[in-house]
This record gives sequence, structure tokens and C-alpha cells, in this order.
Amino acid sequence: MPIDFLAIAPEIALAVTALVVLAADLSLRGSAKQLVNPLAAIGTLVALYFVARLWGDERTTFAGTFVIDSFALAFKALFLLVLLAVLGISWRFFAEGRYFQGEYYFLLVTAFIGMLLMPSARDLLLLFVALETVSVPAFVMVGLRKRDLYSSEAALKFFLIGVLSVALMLLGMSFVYGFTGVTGLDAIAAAIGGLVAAGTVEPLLLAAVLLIIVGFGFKISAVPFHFWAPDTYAGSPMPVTAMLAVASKAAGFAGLAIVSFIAFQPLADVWAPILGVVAIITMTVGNLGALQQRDLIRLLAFSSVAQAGYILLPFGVARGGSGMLDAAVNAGAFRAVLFYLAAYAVMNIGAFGVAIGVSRRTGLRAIGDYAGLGARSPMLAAAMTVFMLSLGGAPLTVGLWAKFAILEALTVDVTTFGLVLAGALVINSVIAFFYYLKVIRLMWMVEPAADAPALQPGANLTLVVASLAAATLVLGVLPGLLSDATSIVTFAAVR
Amino acid sequence: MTEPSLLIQSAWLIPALPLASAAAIAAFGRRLPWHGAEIGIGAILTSLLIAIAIAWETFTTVDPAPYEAAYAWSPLGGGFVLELGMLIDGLTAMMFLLVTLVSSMVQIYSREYMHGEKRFTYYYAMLSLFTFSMLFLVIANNTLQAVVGWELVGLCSFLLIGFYWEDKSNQDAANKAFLTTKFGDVGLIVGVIVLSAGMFGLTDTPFNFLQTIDAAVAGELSTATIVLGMLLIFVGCISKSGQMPLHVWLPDAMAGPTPVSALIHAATMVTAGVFLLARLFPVLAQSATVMAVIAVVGVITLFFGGLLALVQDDIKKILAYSTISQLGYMVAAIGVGGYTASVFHLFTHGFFKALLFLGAGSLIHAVHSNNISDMGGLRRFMPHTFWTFTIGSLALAGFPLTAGFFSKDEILVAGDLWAVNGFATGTAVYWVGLAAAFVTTFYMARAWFLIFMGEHRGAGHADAHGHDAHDDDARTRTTRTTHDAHDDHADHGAHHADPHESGRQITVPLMILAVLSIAVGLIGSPFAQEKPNFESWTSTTVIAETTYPFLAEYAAAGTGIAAAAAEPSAKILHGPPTWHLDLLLIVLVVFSSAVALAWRFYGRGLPAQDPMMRMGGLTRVLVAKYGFDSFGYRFIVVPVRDRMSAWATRISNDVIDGAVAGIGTTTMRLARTTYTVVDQRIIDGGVNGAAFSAAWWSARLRRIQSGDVQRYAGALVAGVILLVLAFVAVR
Amino acid sequence: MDPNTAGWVLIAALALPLVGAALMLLLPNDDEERIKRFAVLVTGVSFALVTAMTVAFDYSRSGELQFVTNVAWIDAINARFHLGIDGISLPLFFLSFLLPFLSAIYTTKHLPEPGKPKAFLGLMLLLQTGMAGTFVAFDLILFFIFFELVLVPMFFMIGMWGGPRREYASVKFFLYTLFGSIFMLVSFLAVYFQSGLRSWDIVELSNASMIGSTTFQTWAFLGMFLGFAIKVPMWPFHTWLPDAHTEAPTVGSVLLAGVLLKIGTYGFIRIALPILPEGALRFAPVIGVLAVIGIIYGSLCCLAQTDIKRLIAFSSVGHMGFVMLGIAAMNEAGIQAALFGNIAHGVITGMLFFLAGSLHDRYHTRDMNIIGGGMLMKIPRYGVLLTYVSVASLGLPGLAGFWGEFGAMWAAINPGLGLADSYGGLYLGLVIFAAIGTVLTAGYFLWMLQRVNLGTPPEKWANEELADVTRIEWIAWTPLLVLVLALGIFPRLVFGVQDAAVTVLLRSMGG
Amino acid sequence: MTGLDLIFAVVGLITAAAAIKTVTSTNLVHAALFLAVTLAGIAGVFLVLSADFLALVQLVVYVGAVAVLFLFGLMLTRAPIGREALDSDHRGLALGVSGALFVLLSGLIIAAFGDVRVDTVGGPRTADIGLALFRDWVLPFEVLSMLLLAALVGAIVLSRREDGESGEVEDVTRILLADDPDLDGVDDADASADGAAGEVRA
Amino acid sequence: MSLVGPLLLATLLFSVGVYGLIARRNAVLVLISVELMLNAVNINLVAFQNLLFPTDVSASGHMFALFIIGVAAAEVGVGLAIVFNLFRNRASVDVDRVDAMRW
Repeated sequence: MPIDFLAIAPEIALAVTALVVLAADLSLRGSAKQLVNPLAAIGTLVALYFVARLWGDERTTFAGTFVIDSFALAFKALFLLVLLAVLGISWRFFAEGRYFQGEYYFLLVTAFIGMLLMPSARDLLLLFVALETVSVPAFVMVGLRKRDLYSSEAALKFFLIGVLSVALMLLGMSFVYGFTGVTGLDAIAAAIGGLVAAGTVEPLLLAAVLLIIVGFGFKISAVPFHFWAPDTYAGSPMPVTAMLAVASKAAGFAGLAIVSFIAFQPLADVWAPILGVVAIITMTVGNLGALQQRDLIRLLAFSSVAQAGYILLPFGVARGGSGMLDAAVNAGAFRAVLFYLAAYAVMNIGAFGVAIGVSRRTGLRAIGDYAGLGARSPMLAAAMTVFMLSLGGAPLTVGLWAKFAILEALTVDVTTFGLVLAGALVINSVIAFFYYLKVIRLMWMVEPAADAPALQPGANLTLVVASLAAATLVLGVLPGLLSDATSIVTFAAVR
Repeated sequence: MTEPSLLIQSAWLIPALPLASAAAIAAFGRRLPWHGAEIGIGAILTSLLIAIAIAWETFTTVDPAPYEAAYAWSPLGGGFVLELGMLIDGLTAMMFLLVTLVSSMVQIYSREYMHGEKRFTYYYAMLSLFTFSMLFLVIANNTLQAVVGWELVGLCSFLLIGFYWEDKSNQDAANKAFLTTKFGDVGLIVGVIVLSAGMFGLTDTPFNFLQTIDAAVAGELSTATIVLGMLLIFVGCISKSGQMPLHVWLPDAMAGPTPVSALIHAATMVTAGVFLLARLFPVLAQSATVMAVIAVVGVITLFFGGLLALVQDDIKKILAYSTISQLGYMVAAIGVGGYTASVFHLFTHGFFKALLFLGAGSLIHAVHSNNISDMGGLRRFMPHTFWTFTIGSLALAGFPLTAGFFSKDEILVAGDLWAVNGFATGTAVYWVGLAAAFVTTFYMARAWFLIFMGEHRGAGHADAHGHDAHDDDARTRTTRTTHDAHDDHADHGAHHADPHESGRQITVPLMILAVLSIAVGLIGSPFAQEKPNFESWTSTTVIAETTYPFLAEYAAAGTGIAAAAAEPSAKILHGPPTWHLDLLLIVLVVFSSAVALAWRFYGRGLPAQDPMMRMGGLTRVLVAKYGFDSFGYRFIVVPVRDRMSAWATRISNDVIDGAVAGIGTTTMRLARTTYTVVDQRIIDGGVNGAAFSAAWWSARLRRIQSGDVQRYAGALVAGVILLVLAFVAVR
Repeated sequence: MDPNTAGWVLIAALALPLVGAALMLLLPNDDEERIKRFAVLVTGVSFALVTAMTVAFDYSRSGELQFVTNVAWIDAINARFHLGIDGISLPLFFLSFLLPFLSAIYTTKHLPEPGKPKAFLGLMLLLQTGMAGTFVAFDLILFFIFFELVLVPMFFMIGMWGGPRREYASVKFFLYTLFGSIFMLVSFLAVYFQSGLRSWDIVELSNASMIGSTTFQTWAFLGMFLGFAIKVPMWPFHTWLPDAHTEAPTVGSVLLAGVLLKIGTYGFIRIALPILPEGALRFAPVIGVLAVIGIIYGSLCCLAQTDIKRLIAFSSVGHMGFVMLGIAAMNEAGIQAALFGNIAHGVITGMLFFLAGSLHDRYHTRDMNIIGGGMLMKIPRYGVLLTYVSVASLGLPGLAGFWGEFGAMWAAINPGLGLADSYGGLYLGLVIFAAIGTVLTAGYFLWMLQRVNLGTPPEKWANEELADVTRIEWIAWTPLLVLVLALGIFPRLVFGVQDAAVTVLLRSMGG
Repeated sequence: MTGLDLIFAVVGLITAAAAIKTVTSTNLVHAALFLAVTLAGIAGVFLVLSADFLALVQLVVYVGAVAVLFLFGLMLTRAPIGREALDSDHRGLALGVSGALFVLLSGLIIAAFGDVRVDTVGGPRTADIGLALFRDWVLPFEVLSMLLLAALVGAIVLSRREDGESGEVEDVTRILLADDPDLDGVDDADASADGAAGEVRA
Repeated sequence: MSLVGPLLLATLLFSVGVYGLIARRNAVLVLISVELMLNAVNINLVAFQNLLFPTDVSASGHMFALFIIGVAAAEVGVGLAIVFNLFRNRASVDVDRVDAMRW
């Protein structure tokens, strides 16, 4: 069985990049080490090129365990763009912080290999390995601020909760294997479909499904698997936090989407309501948690928990049947997830970018430190305003369309539960604005402290933030640019 | 009238001119030599000329059809159209004449009376605006347009009552007037709406007067619509035309300048309610209920309103209460089918009451006091005012051959006829009307004696008698002299000098009105039995051959209505007035006895120890003596004056006023409670509470986020267990 | 400008303020006068354009959409960029260009603290686009965007240039409106899917046969109801309004009262009613009752105020109650009255807020007890204006306030769509209570005038030099003062324009 | 109960007991050694289940490498000895949660597989595994190699002393501490600029 | 041979691992507990493969177990590195004192 190398070209490109970065780091000295950043960016662009090259294709290789379809490609493109953005906000940060730069970039790129694999994986084993490839480098990256107690603690917490989750997921996978005898997602779906049809679905199988969801629940920081997130976000180097909050979360959702909409689709009538409830709890806990934060990063952490709740909502209306309407509802659901993730990536990385800009050379990160930012750095404040409004879902920002996509998915077929979920989203959106507006208010409506140090965000960070803000607004006016891409997304050859 | 004359087609000029004049005065009146008065007077005189011409034309045309012209003012949705139109018939022409004439007199009069007033220009603008509004109400061809005018006159009244707005009491009076009438307007507006709703299927112009009348007469309006609609409209009339119990604003409205009282609160605006009832008479004539309610309210008002005048010391208050009483006559007349009588009384009353008010103004101008106890002997100082005021008083008292005599007689006759139809309200109007005529004569005679007879008591004497008067009725002092504040700039010595006659600009209007107070009675009197007479003039819209529909029903039901079938009274219109010598006799007796009684008390001026003006046991003993002493009426009159009027005063002051004040207080309390408790605490508090509870939950959550990773792990696994259980449960 | 083809007019009108705001960013910060003049220029030019459009509008076909643009926008969700204007939209659209223009003129001399004209005027221009857009958007999504767009600039206007409690007020305003609007969005989506048309087009959806079951319509209407009712605001969703109004800078209050609140009622009329007639029918009595509660309640709250601006704010609750009563009547007359009331309230209350703002500029307080009366003596022209506008606001015939109030009551006596049969008695009661509300309304305005205007000035102000109405104020206010009178005398200015469009609307409701 | 079951029972009991001792032992080194026993026991279980290749891998990787790694870890971190020192305050929580988990899963397992009995125990032989690894599972295998490399690099980065690493003085980081319970949102945040809420840590 | 035996053993080991993860204070012992959990999964996989699906040519169960062993090794390595780093920063590896960050 020949291997379709083009199909995995993006991953290969990243792997090569990772190795080149590692090698370059060894050969570069002093400040020249920061050149690995553009090197990694070039590799990313190459990978992106391959994704573009593949765009529209549907391919299957590695005995059906690896699939290229529009869903996978869309996610890959998203991950690679996020990687570029993360590289953008990392450059100064790591160059000035005297970290192990080369190793950082190597780990970063490796983690993204795992992410690229995730949406293509059609096998539990590959999925597991891909997930771990995301996690293990991330454990290290969180701890990269080595002399910082917070960083070490953050790493330990992240690690422990991470392995606990993965262990639970593996337990679930083992049971699924026990029931079906296969690890391929399509095969599992077929087997479970048979069980459902025969009416012999054991409770243990349901428990196993749930345990698998736990593994992804950890990645996406759904309640009650979210505890690590605020502490870890706060302790990590900020670009890593951005990566965790966006890319890692997106990878988790990609994985969750494929297991739930492919492997466990026949059981959707069971897991969907549970996920719906989890979504409600997640966003509520996230928003309530964010309300009282005094550290902007922690605020963003809780906000990202809440956002995860929003993204999880469409899972709540997934259908187990195979009728036209069921298919439409399910397709609407994972498209909404994808759209939201893309939008979320833009605005959240932007927000972290501003946070990095503000804290650069000043170390400011308390929300109170943002008082009067509008006067101190109008550009950063304006960008932050855009991101905050977008995260909240204000009009003319992409965030509104993201919320819209979710609501759309919830109402494709009007059901009571769908409306309950929509109502929960509405109420939470309002709660969320409490703290987003708090930041905005502080920036514009409060005088800066007299001794507030001058901000030096740096040129390339400014560029990244500005372009993300611009993207937020442009997509806010013309969401079609994004939704046209996501609306065609579908899974290739489901069975 | 086949082709309306150009004159009638130009009737719209009558309201238009005052409107233009109001705008012009406001725009540049201040810069003119007469500070705007010339514009106002010029415009109103022009209007008056047109009004006279139209009156003449409509009067001389025998049985003219009403002329209607309308412009589609605005679509209202649903295909309905609101018209801006004019309905010219005798009633309109009559009102034109009355309004323009009185307004002309008042405006001429005011130039001297208000001279030196700092808001002189504003005053004239307001007078013009008021005149326009009143004429706009009168010319209206539909109820909604009438409502517009109705509200506008209310506003002008408000602005003019509060003319001296520096004083809080005047502000309060203005507010009270506006709000009380506004309350009545609720009825009016809802009534108009109800009535128009009845027209929905019938026409595109549901507010149109003539169409409404036609529909009502043709039986196309349901009884419910008519009863509800007309009663609600009548509520508006109650407040506007000072009927009990919403009359309370009218005495207070005397806070305005006296010419304003003459124009607005005596001759024109307050008659708007009666006018509207007359306009819709064929509609309300469809329902015995409506007529009965109207009659009862009118009767109560005409009697008790009159009683209240007995104990007043303020000349303007006496006149105000008499206005209430006279309006009661008009309303009662409507209620007993006396359409022509009511309108006629409206007409004559307009002249003589305007005359009396302007005369009172002249007196006040001279003695710088409103109180009759401060006057006395003025006939020597002010001869013109004296004789004109005397004519006015005679007309008000219904002295034979004055205008007031004919019109009031008509009302009593109408009551009698209605009684013949078997309605007790007719009997009540007749007898209570007579009794009130006695009261009217008595209080006017009292005032007349105290003002003109005896010795001048002057400002120096005012204090001596002042407090007696005030003990009688504390309320009379409230507005005393305040409206003459403008004289303060004048020579201070004037207060102590003898009073002098007013200038020509004051006396000439008085004379004109005095002449008219006698003359206008003739056209409605038995002297004018041939057409054209007052009835043929003003009843063109009221269909002559129409009968009261309910009479036949009552007869069929055998409810004891004697002459339902062939009696002329069964028709809406009674036909030309005739002589009633018996009534004439009774009226003469009533008049002379009342005057005699007044002469007995006040003929020699206000004595130093006036038994009449003192409260307490002594007064009652003296009164009781008189009661046993002479004429047969006296044993009724004295207790009535002392007891019943005091009782009525208390009702008026304490109960009704108290209720009004109580409503005010309660409203304010309710307002405060609504705001502080309901709005700020419950509704807003609920919203904020939701926010706070979010914060509260947020604080609880914070405990869970302890920072201890092993607890996190425990919670995670516990969560998993719970979720598994939930999974299994869902299954 | 051919109304059939010139779709660019609406686009240009909406784009001009945006472009102006962008260009303004390029002006130097320190030349404040130039920035202010530029804002006047931008608003003036766009107002002139809209005026020209108003002239070119084909009034004989006011029931049809004119100046239409209808192009694909977001294909993925079938959303289209559909603009158009008909008789219902025209007056509101006009108003949303007039008021910013006047506000810009006013701001040249009355820039609220803490200055920053570029930001302030830029936000105002952004706000203008949002407000105006809602009235010409004929795609639900586009409507929603404009609907939401106004939130942000208004939030900043209140939050940055507002009074002492501005932060509280701004957040409250934002969250309240947001809350409702997202429910509204959910309803839009439900309609989108349930209709089977996969279309957001307001015209198409209005003309569609019954969308969903009655139950569905009821629930969907509830969502829209929340969105619009909060915006209106109806009792008991009104509590954001007094705070927002009280704290907002003068221009903010003017625009808030003048245009923003109209979006809610417009939404009811343009969207909720025709698209969900069954739901509307179910809700009509509720709306009616809440409206009348609002009338009485708003007036009572007004009576309890000492802050003149807050009083005016609460008066909005009452006035919008009349507008909603008109809507609750579900007949042509009611819709007409509601739309008229909308416009009238915009003009009158906008003007009142101008006056309240200037009052504060002069006295540095809005507490009527501290002002203590005598203003008519101290600054007579100003006092006359206050009287004039107050009297208009209390619904005096001949001025703008009357027609909406009377029309609403008149319409409610005979509600449409069969409501008269099932709820005739209720509606009669509503009319009576609404009429009583007019008395209370008169009461608080007279009381306000008495406390502010009449009497003699207290010592505190006796020797204070207070400017009477200034030249710039005259310029900014005269159009509104004229409109107050003109609408009162020529109600057909609005009624006539709307008539055909309302007929079309009612027909789509099956009325 | 076949002989295989009996053998499994014996091996299983040893493994379970060792596992329990691993997490309850008060002596660090003992705990690590019990872990080794447990892991070896698992290898035994594999053997019983006739998965000989995996048993071998288990022994090599776990007992040979991982257990030793842990011993080193324990030594290097100079851990104290004794129950108080080794167990945290969460024993109750731990017991409850793990007990519940065990009961729940056991119940579900018995319900699902309680009646499954197999006569012959077979499975892929080593050759099959090798073939499958490079036929079906080559992609995860390669990815795993990247993962291991990353883990290696990561472990080095974290453990390596200095050289290119930042010095003892870190960037100034302001982190808000939790000992400020009266934080009620909006208003306090405004005041936080005064530094009371922030703590500058060197 | 009965399937439940290995499955229950695996469950027990897993639960014991969970217990250790939560109850142990020393970070290294916590890591050890993690290993127990991962190994428990392996027992499951092998038991399923060899008892239920012995003829699966892809040898999914065994392969899964192999990969888990590999990944577990990587995780142990990283985990110990994290613990060492923490130890260097604080001279303690007590997990329950890792609470510098909360709320």
C-alpha cells in the first residue's frame, strides 16, 4: 500500500522545520539565535503552501487512518495561521527573555505537528498519539520560564491534569476497543451503529464514550476539566498561553468533532444532551469566574473557558439519526464550531498580543494596569477594544458572526433543547460583557496612574496585533470571507 | 341655501385673522407703538365685521342648510381621514358673533386696563391665540378638530390664569385649572373616540359632526355607543363648563387678569362644553339616560353653584360662582330638551357676564380691591360703570325684558314642557331654576348694594371690615388684589384718593355690552315669533321634525308618559317662544322679593355691625328672626343661605376640593412609591440583583479554584463519575 | 436621482458618516475647531443628500421600496445587502440625519467634558450610520448588524463623556440592549429556518404565508419582543433608560431619545408584526397592557423626580407607551399613530434634552429644587422654549405630540385582526387608562414648569449672569422647534407619507 | 474456573497488592520498589494473557527503565520519609473518588462483560505485531518518534542548568494574589492601580 | 478464561492510580501513580485483544498498548523534568504546596 506523501506533506514540512530549527539553534550563537523564529515561519509557510495545494482534495492514506478532506484542511490552515501569529508574538518575547529559544521553537512546531494530524486522524490510536504530540511539548513550554515558580507550578498542574485526562481517555478507548474490536473511527461507527440497531448498547460503552470526551474536554478546558487553565495560563510565558488558549483548544475541538461526529455519531442522542449541559455549565463557570479576576491573563483564561462553552454548544444539538435533517443539523454544528474557532483564534491571539505588548519591559498584567491605556497607547487600546468587543460578540466584529454561527447551528431545527442552549448563550453573552466592558472602560474611561511606565510594545508585535484587529473588523463586515470557507466544510466519505 | 355665498365660504378668515395676529404680535408686537395691541384689536375687529356679516346672512336666510367645507387634513390609517373643515350654520355664526364681539370688547378694554403691564405684548398675543382657538373649536366640522380647539383654549386659559406667574398661588390656580379640565378631557377624548368608533363602518371621516348626527338620527349608531360616547363627552363638558363637581377650578381661575376672566372664564371658553352638547344635541337626544344625567348635573350645579355666590366677598368670585350657576342652567336646559333655550342663554349670558366682569374690572381698577366690602357708594364716583353694571346685574337676575330674562324663561319653559312629557328632571329644572333665580337675584342685589350704595368704604376702611368678610369665607382672600399688583408702580397716593371713573377705553366697551345685554334678548323673545328668529337661526343643524326616539318606546312600554304622541314637545325643537304670563308674574315676584330682601340687609351699605357678615350664634338668631318676620320665602331662604350654603361651601371646599387635593397628594405619594420602591428597588433592583448574584456565584466559584492541583484532579474525577452516571441515566 | 434605480443614494448616505469619521482621524488632534467644523460639514452633506432624496422620493408609491440595493453579501448564510426605503422608513431615516447634523452644530460650542472632539464626533458619526442603517435595512442580518452597531458608540459616548455615574449607566445600557438583541437574533434564526425560505429578506418573510405554527410564532415573537421591547423601552424593561439618559452627554441623550429608541418600535412594526402576525396577535394584549402600565407608571415616576433630565427620561417611558399602545392595536390607524408618535417623540424629546443640557450648562445642576424657579424671568427666551416644548410633549393638539397619543388611543378602541372581538373590553379599559395617563403627563410637565420656569429666581441665582439662548443654540434648535409645530399642524407630513406603506404592511399581516 | 483463571488470580492479586502498597507505602524507596513489583506483575498478567511480546516490552521499558528513573527521581529530590510527609490532606477525597470510580466501573464492567468467557486465549504473535506496526501503524510510529524527541529535548531544557538560560533574576512579573477576598468586580479593579493588589516579585 | 478478571484488575489498578494521584504529596509518587493508571489501560487492551479479538490482523490492541508504553515513557521523562525544575525553584516536591496561584 503506497503512502500518499502529498497528503502528509504539511506535517512533513513542519517536521523538517522542527529539525531544522533544532539544528540551527545549535549552530547559531547569541542574538543570532532569534533568527530561528523566521526560519520556523518559513517552514510554516511551506506547510501552508501544501495545505493550499491540497485544498479541495479528498485523500486517504495509511490504511484509512489518515484522511485529507475539507474539514481537515480547514483546520490545518487554521492551525498554521495561528502558528504564524504565535510566532509573531513570540519573537520579541523570547528573544528578550533569554529563554531557550531554539528549543522553544522546536517544541512549538512539534506541538503543531500533532495539531495538524488531529483533524486528519481517523483512528483512535493516531488520535491519541497526535494528542500527546500536542500535549508533551506543551507541558514543557509552559515550564519554560524556568526560574519562575509560577511557571514551574503551572507546568506541574498542567502536566498532572493532562496525564490524568489522557489516562481516562485511554481507559475509555480501551473499552471502546473492547466493544468494537477496531480503532478506526468509521469502523467504530459502523460497529456501534450495529449495536444501536440491535439495541445492545451497554452502559459501559456510554461511559467509555464519555471518558474519551474527557480527554478532549481537558484540551478544550470544559468544566469540570478546566481547573488547570487559569493557573496554567497565568504561569506560562504569554505566547505559550496564547497557543494553549487557541491552538491547543482548537486541536481539542477538532478531535472532539471527529470522534463525536464520526465515531460516536450513532450515539449522539445520548452524548449530545450531556455535552449541551456541559457547555452551559462551562460557559457559565467561565464567565462567572472571569468576573472577579484582577489579572488580565486569568481573565482571558476564564474567558477562554467560557468561549469553549460557546463552541461546545452546537454539540448539544447533534443527532444520532441518519436522515437528511439529522445530517444538516450535524453539519451545521461542526461548521459552526470551525467558524467559531477561526474567529476565536483571531480575536484571542490578538488579545494576548496586546497583553504581551503591555507587559513588555513593564511586566504590567493586572487589569488595573490597563487604566488609561487609551491615553498611553491608543493603538493598543483600540485593538484591545476591538478584541474585547469581538470576544463579547459586538457587531461589525467577527465575534458577532461567531455567535451567530453558533445560534444558527442551534436553530437549524428548532427544538426546545436547542432554544434552551441558545438562551443560555444569550444570557452568558451578556454576563461576559460585564468583564469585557470592564477592560474597555478602564482603558478609555479611567485616568492612567501617574507613575504608569511607558509602553513599548515593539514594532512586529504592533504589526501582528494591528493585522489581527483589522482581520477582526474586516471579517466583521464581510464574514463571507470566512464563512464561505467554513460552510463547505464536511467530512470526507463518512462510511 | 343652494349656493353658499362667498362670505360664508370665507368664514375661515374669522379664526385665521386672530391666529395671524397672534403670530404677528409675538413676532414684532413689542416694537410697535401700542406694543401689539393694535394688531390684536385690528384683527379681531375685522373678524367681528365678518362675523356680523355672516350672522346677518345666516340669520336672514330662512331655514338655511348648514354649509360644510373640508380639507383632508391627514390620513389616519385604515382609509380614515381627518378633516380640517368648517361647518357654518346658525350655531356657528352665533358663536362667532359672541366670541368676536366679546373678544373685541375685551381687547379694547384691556389696552387701558393692562396699561404698563410688563408682559403687555405677551398678553395680547395670548388673547389673540385664545380667540383663534375658540373660533377654531367653533368652526370645526368634526369632533377631533373641536378637541384640538378645546385643548388649545385650555392651554390659553392656563397661560392667562398664570399670567402673574411670579406668585405661587397663581401658578397653582393655573395648574389646577389645566389639570382639572384635562381630567375632563379624558372623558371628552375617550368619548370622541367611542363615538368615532361607532362610525367606522359608515364613513371614512368618522369624526364628522353632520355624519355623526345623521347616523345617530337614522339609528345607525348603537345605543351603547351613544350612551357611552356622549356621557364621556359630557365629562369633558363638566370640567370645561364648570359643572359640579369639577367646577372647582373656575373660582381659582379668577387669579388671571379680570378681562381674561371676562373673555375666557365667563363668556366663551367655559361655554365650550355647552356648545359641544348643543352641537351634538341630536345625538344625545337619542338617549333618555344621557339627557337625564345631563339634566341632573345641570340642576345640581345651577342651584348649589348659585348658593356659593351668596357668601363671597370677592366680586370676581361672586361672578365666578354665578357663571357656574348660569352654565348649570344651560346644561340643564340641554338635559330637558331645551336646545334653543340653552344656546340662547349661552348667547345672552356671554354678553351680560362679560359686561359684569369688565365692570368688575373697572371697579377693581378704581378701588384696588376685589372685595365688595371695600367698595360702597361707587355710583357717585363711577357713573358709567354704575349704570352698565346695573344693566348687567338685571340681565343676570332675569329682570323682565333684559336678555337674561328671555333666555332664562325659555329654559324654565323647556323644563316645564319636559315635565309635561313625564320627566321629573323637567319639573326639577323648572322649580330649582326658579329658586336659583331667587338666589341669583339676591346675591347680585347684595353685591350691587354693597358696591354702589351707601358710603364709600375705601382703602382706609378695608381693614375694619376686611376680617369680617374673611371670616365668612376665608377662600375669598386668596386672590385678593394680587392681580392689581401692576398698579404698584403707579402713584402710591392713588390708594388713598377717592376712586375715579375709568377711561373711555374701558367704559365704551361696557356701554356697548350693556346695550347688547338688552338688545340681543329680543331676537329670541316672544317679540320675534316670526322667522327669522333665534331658533330658526341656530337650529339649522338640529333636524326640525325629529322626535325623541325614546318617547315612543316609553309610551309603548306604558311608563306613564302622558303626551308622547302628538305633543309638540315630543319634537326636538319646541318652535317659537311664546308669552307665559304666569311665569312672568312668578319671575317678577321672585325678583322683587329677592331685591327687597337684599335691600333689607344691604340697602344702607355695609353697616359697622353687619349681622349678615358674621358667623356664630348671633347671626343665626337674627336670620331666624327675619325668617319669621316677613315674606313667605324667607323661612326657606335664610336657613338656605346660612346653613345650606355653608354646607355647600364646605362640600365644595372640603370634600371636593379636599378630594382634588387628596387626589393630588395621593398621586404624589403613589408617584414617589412607584419610583423609589417599584422602579428603583424592585425592577431595577431585580436587574442589579441578577448582576450581584452573578458576582455572588462568582465568589463561590473562587473557592473551588483553590490552586491545589490535587483537588482539581479530585474534582475532575468526581465530575467524570457524575457525568458517567448522567450518561447512564440519560440512556 | 431616480427612486427606482438610484440605490447608491442610500449607500452613500450611510457611508458618508463612516468615511467622514475615517477622514476625521487624519485631521490633527490639536485643531479642535477644524474637527468640529469638519463634523458639521460631514453631517451637513449627508443631511443634504438625504434631503435631496426625500425630495426625489416618489410619494405616489410610498408603499413600495425605493432606492433599492439588493446584492449578495454573505452567501454562506444567504444574507443579502438589501437596502431600501418606503414611507414607513422615510421619516425616521430623515430624522436620523437631521438630529446628528444639529448635534454636530450644537457640539461646536458645547463639547462635553473631557473634550476630545475627534473621538466624540467620530463616535457620533459611527452612531449615525448605525441608526440610519436600521431604518433602511431589509435583510434581517443587516438590520441586526445596524441594530447592534449603535450600541458601541453610544456606550462610549455615555461612558466617556457622561455624568458622574456614567460608567454604571453605560454598562447598563449596553448589557440591557445586548441581552434583548441576542434573543432577537435567536428568533431571527428560528424564523429563517422555520420559514423554509432560507431567506433573511424582510419583504419576502413578510409576504410569506404563515411561518410555523402559532406556538412557534408565539415563541419566536417572544424573542423579538425582548429585543425590541428593551430598546423601546417598554415597562418593565425600561430601567436602563433613565440612567443612560441622565448620565449621557446632551448630544447622546438627544440621539438616544431622538433616534435610538425608535429602532425598537420600528423593529416591532417592520419585522415582528408582519413576519409573525400570529405571534403578534397573541402578544398584542400583553403589549397593550404593558404599554398602558408604562404610560401611567412613567408619569408617576416623573412626578417623583427632582432631576429635570431624569424626569424627561422617564417621560420617554410614558410616551413610548403610547407608541406601543398604537402597535398593540394591530390596525392601520394604530401603526400610523405609533410611527407618528415615534417621530414626534424623537423631535420633542430630543429638543427637551437639548434644553436640559443647556440648562445644566447654565446652572451647573439639573436639580429643580436648586434651580428653584424664576427662569422665565432670568432667561425668558429659554423659558419660553422650555414651555413650548413641554407643552408639545404633554400632547397639546396643534403640536407634534398630540397625534401620536390621540391616534394610539383612537386606534386601540377598535383593535384589528379580530382583537376587537376577543379583547374589546380590555382595549376600552386601555384607552381610558391611557387617557388618564395624559392627565398625569400634563401634571408632571406643568409641575416641572412651575418649579423651573415660574416664580422669582432664588437668591442663589439672582445676581448670577446667565446667558439666554445663544446664537448657536438657535441655529441647532430652530429646525426642531419648527418641526414640532409643523408636525402638529400638518400631521399629513408623516401620516400621508406612511399611509400606503402601512396599508401594505397590514395586508401582509392579513389585516 | 480454569487453570488459567487460577494463575491469573494469583498474579493479579500480587499485582493489586503491590499497586496498593505503591500508593500507600510510607517509605519512598519502598513505594518505588512496589511499583516495580506491580509493573512486573502486569508483565505477568500479559504472559497469562499470552501476550508475550508485550510482557517483554513491559519488563524492559518499565521495570528496567522507568522504575529506575523513578528511583533516581526520588533520590535527586531528597524526599523525606513518613506518612505525614508522603501523603497530602486529600486522602479522604482520594479514597472517595477512587473508590467510587472503582465501584462504578466494576459494576459497568460486570454488567457488560460479566458473562464473557473464552476457552482459548490467543492473539497476535510477535511477528504479526512487527508486520502490523510497519504496515498499518507507520504514521503513528513516526509521530511517536517526533514525540519522543520532543520529550527528550523538553526534558533536557527543563533540567539543564543555565547556559543560555536566563539568570536567577527573572523578568518582573506582577501576579495578583488570592488573599484579597473583597474583590467585587468593577470598582476594585479601578483601584488596583494603586499597587495594593499587585505584588512585584523579583 | 473469564474476561472480567483482567478488566477488574485493570480497573483496580486505575483506581489505585487515581488514589495515588490525589493523595500523594510527593510529586514523584504522584508520577508513579500516573504510571499505574496507564498500565491499567494496557491490561484492558491486551485482555480485549487476546480474549475477544485474537485474530485482528492489525493487532490494534497490542499496538495501542505499545504506543501507550512509549508515550508513558515520554511523559515520565517530561514529568520528572518538571518536578526537578520545581524542586530547584522551591527545594520541595510537595504537590499540595503548589498553590502559589489560585483565583
